[in-house]
Amino acid sequence: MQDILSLATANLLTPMILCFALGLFAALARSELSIPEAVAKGMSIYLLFSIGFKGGVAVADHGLDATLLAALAVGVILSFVIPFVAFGLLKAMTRLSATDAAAVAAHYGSISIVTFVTGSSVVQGAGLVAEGYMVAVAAAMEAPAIISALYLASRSGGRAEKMDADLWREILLNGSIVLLVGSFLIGLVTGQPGMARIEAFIVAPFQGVLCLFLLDMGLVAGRGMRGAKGVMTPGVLAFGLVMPVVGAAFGLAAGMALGLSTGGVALMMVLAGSASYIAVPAAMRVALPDANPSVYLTLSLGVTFPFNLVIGIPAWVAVAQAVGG
Amino acid sequence: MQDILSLATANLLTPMILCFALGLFAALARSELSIPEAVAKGMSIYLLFSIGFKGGVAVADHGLDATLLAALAVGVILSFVIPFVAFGLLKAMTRLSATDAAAVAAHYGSISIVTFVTGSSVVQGAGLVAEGYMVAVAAAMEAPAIISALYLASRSGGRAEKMDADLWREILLNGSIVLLVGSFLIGLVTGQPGMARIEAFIVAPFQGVLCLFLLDMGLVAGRGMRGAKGVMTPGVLAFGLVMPVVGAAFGLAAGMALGLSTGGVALMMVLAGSASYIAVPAAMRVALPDANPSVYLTLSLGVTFPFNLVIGIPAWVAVAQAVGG
Amino acid sequence: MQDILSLATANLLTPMILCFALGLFAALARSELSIPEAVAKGMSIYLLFSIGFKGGVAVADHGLDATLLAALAVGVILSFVIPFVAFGLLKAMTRLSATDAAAVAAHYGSISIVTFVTGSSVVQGAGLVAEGYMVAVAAAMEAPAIISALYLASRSGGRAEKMDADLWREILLNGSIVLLVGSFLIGLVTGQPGMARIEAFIVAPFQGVLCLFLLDMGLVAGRGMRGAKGVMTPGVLAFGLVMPVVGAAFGLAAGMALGLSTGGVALMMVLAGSASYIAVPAAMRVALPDANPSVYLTLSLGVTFPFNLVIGIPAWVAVAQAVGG
Amino acid sequence: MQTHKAKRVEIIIEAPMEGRLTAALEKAGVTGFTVLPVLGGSGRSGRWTREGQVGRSGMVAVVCLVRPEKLDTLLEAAFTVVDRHIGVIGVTDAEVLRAERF
Amino acid sequence: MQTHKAKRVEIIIEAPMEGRLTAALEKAGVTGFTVLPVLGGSGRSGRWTREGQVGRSGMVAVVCLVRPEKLDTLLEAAFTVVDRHIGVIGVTDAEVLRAERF
Amino acid sequence: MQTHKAKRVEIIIEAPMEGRLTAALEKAGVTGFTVLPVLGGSGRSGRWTREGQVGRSGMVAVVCLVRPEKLDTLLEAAFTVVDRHIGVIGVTDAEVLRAERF
Ligand SMILES: Nc1ncnc2c1ncn2[C@@H]1O[C@H](COP(=O)(O)O)[C@@H](O)[C@H]1O
Ligand SMILES: Nc1ncnc2c1ncn2[C@@H]1O[C@H](COP(=O)(O)O)[C@@H](O)[C@H]1O
Ligand SMILES: Nc1ncnc2c1ncn2[C@@H]1O[C@H](COP(=O)(O)O)[C@@H](O)[C@H]1O
Ligand code: NA
Ligand code: NA
Ligand code: NA
Repeated sequence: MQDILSLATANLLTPMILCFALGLFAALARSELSIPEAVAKGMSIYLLFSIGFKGGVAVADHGLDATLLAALAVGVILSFVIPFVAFGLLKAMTRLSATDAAAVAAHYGSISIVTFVTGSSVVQGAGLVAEGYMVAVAAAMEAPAIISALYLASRSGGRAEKMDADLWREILLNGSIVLLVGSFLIGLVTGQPGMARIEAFIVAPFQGVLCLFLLDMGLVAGRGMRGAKGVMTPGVLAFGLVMPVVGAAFGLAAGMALGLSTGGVALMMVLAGSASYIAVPAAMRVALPDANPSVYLTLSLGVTFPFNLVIGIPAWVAVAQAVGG
Repeated sequence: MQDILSLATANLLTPMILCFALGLFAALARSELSIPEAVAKGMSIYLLFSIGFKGGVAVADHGLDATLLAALAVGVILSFVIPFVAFGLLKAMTRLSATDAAAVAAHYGSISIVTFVTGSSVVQGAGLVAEGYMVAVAAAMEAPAIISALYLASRSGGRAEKMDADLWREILLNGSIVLLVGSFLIGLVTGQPGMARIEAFIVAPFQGVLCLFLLDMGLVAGRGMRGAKGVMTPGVLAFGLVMPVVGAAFGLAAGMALGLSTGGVALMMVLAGSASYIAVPAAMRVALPDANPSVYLTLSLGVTFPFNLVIGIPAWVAVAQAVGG
Repeated sequence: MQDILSLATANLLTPMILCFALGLFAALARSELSIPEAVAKGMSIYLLFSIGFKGGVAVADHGLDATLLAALAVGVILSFVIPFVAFGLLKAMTRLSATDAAAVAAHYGSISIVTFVTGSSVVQGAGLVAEGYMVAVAAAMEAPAIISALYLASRSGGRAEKMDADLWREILLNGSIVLLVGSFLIGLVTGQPGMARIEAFIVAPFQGVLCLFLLDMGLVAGRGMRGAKGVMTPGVLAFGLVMPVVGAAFGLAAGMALGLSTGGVALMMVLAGSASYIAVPAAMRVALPDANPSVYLTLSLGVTFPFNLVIGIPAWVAVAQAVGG
Repeated sequence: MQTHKAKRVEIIIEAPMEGRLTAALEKAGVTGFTVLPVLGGSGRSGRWTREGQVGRSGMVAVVCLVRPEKLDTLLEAAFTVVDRHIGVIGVTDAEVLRAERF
Repeated sequence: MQTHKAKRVEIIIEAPMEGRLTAALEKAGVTGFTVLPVLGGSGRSGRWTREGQVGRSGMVAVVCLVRPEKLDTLLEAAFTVVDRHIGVIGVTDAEVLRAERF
Repeated sequence: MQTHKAKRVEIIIEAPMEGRLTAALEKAGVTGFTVLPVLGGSGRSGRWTREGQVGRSGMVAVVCLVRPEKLDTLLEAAFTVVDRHIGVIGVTDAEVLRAERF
């Protein structure tokens, strides 16, 4: 425990976390500092491409591990199951309507790619090497939670839109899944020779880009917080802090059952403990329009994301090391 | 022939080509993956600046070659002449109206800077060194084809707008010509000391940026293809595959007549065999508004650009090596 | 003097200055070359973050200098005082109204961050090391001049809006101040370990990004010049060339009184001799809406900025070396 | 110049619904429309700005010029999509130059 | 479909004044508005384009649909802010679908 | 507040023609206009979106508020430019606050 705390404190003083804090501060102080939307989107494309490609090259280097398929299957199951847990907790801890609770549950079953990217960077900084295919697991965990949530909503009498072909395509081919899986495959096919060509672009500047990107995340999270007065009851807030721990526990169990490396277990915890704030909100607006976006966006982006960044990720890495080492 | 095929196959498995393929796939599968327009334009500015500057530094290093002026003159002549060939082929192979045929012909007389940038990267990857002033030749080849096309259109009774001073300025000072020639001159003036200052920016990350840029080109080309049903008759499609070969043959003859290096001959083939999709379409909208933009954009971007990327460039490099080596 | 001239001439042939010149040329020739607003803003965020962070790391390395507070105080005083000098000169040299003169004076009391960034790069290129906290001095000099200008305007009967809390917040927490001070503090806290993580992003590509950014500044300055016919009387133009010299003289005196290093004196001259063109114009539109924006924008961006880039900065560095060496 | 009566319909809608709206318009026989970007706004669901958004969220404005007799079909098609979603529909009288185009 | 009379007010204003304008609108009881980006324009203060700008400058368009009886309050609130600044205000008759929202 | 009758003209035109359109407007004595960005649209020439574009293509919307008596001059000037090009022109009745500005 002492170790975990000191590790978390060390993590607080990295440029990445401090950039996020700067963004939060600027937004809460109502500074007009802002990063253009196009630039933020450009940085997220860079980060996804880079992490996908590096994962693919890692798999090309070490050969296809027999656990890849098992890990994908476990990831999909986690994404299906976690919304039920989250829904139960929400019903117990908050007064959210069933529709709102279902929408929130979808976010926690799915994953946050930026949390995953930051987690990968911390895992690597701790001298660990995770399975390269974890990026594919991340992609696989994005969508299933949405189905569970729609089931939960309609079971409770909510008016979920029916899932038409368009919605399926939007969810399964959303930009980050396609980019992540695509660059993973490109890395897998081109391997080290491909890496040699573009290494100077995707490896060296990575952490610096992540800093500026987290600055923007801080700005967005802070602006979201400012606009969310009234939505955040103590129960809702508590859920946003408890749920990532619960999710990470599921991730820990799954990672150990799969026999992943220490780094892999840490990333599985990061994934299971993170909450989506891009793919799922857009899907909820289409499929569950009566759910209040302020609730799920504030929870996911304003509570759980900062929690994971500052406390969760370093803690999960420490736990994985304690358990695995 | 065997060699050319195996070279082309090797080229297929580079991150660049696979990124283009990923973009094509995403667009055709109607994924919402997209690269913000501003970021794509920013990357194209980076690529043009980098390639122009490197060309200028190369000329500063090796001294002004006596063939520079000859190469410029030959480039201008090719750009004037190729539209007549293209127009003839179009009349023979397709049922396009004279106005549409003239507009298409303008695109094939002019050049595609992105094809040139990719070609330079492949030439360099093959261990060849091309004349640095080829970037100036590329700039010189952008505009003359437009004049030939307007002549062809009005000779066939088409209603071409008269070329007023504004249009001339727009064509001759279009962004990519100014940036390419300007950065070429800056590289020429500052030489190696200038290069030392900005090398870490313009050399090392180049291929990585090109990958993301080609991902966007794939998305744009794919979306263009999806919108072009009905326009693409077999004749039109065949033209889009035959014309780059014809153009490259002209480029081969010109490059050998000029006595260019092997790399220079390859780039001359790449230029002559490529079709514009930025400068010329905009000029056509102003000067030949009755021509159907779907026809020329789909041909240039959806047929000839992918052909050159995947088959043309590696083939021209191999041909230049076979002939020159 | 001879030395100063030859230094200035050497400075002219760097990629940075030539990129600025290319932008100017393209704009004056009405080329449609342009850098997307979002990309330009992205580059300026990168430059500010990088220079702030490096300043913080430098302070972390050398320990907090006793002169830091003194330098901040002197910077604030300069920013308060210079507008009075500028206002006096404007009244003597031009026929501008009191309101216009006050607005212009605010710009010259404040500072231009881009001039400072370029100055830092030239100082470093001359082998000098400036105090890392100069970035904090730069931030401190942005706002005080606005107060002096509003005082000048209302004293002369101009209708200045009253400075409400919103306006104060906008000025004191404007984007560049927050980013500069924030990244300075992040650099200070994380020191060399932080630098090691993001060095490849913020150090190596810096000069290259600055080149493209100055290309955009040239485009913007040139477009501003084109739209400013009629505003630029000889008197106004002369002020734009004389005032940076006057400001730099104040900076020289201040820097020597503080006992700054040679590099620090040069940067103090750069700051005092530069004129704001982002923060102050926006504040003037709110607080002094009757002042003509063409006058102050053209002066600051179209006259003084190019003067400083081409002549001022190298001259101030040479003067600081002559005086300090 | 001779002009013809038309209606100008302006629909402000969540970006994730844009594709569904334009598909519904096309299905209702409306072939002409223009999509404009939106920076921010305020309504019953509160204030939002593009800066406070991540991902695909945000809104767009869709403008249609139609013949007056097509207005009702258009409004019904649009309303089906907008109904349960955040957004507004406004209609103004307008005139257009080339009636055959609408 | 049944529609209700409304007014559409379009205000083109300098970007640094946007926050002040929307605050004034909210203070005057106008809770619905949409902000659109502007690329450039021309007026008494001359021609400008976004490309020729640095920093926060530039303009935005604010569009409000309001009940006719609220128009005067809105115009007065807007006018106080726009008065000494660069910009224009235009009003058109409009119709909206769900009157209870305005 | 006192308002004055005006016309609001909205012209959707290809971006490469923007400079020619505004030049024609200025030549016709129209000094006030605003240019808005366009994300996509649909018309007789089919569907397009900004994402499917490279280079300078795409469209813009030009909005002019003019005195009613200037409308015809404006439409003629605009029509000369738009005529053979992709695009539409719509006109609505409007009111403005300070008539002397138009
Ligand atoms: N009265 C109005 N006038 C103009 N735009 C509005 C109005 N009401 C709502 N909007 C726009 O529609 C969006 C959603 O509105 P609402 O569904 O009321 O929250 C707002 O964010 C505004 O952009
Ligand atoms: N008559 C008009 N029609 C449309 N927009 C206008 C008009 N007059 C002014 N504007 C817009 O308002 C801005 C400022 O106008 P002004 O205050 O007249 O300089 C211009 O740059 C245009 O964007
Ligand atoms: N009826 C309409 N309402 C609104 N915008 C239109 C309409 N018709 C055409 N447009 C716009 O004008 C562009 C070109 O139209 P067109 O010349 O008909 O292909 C379209 O892409 C739309 O952006
Ligand atoms: Na999760
Ligand atoms: Na060609
Ligand atoms: Na100054």
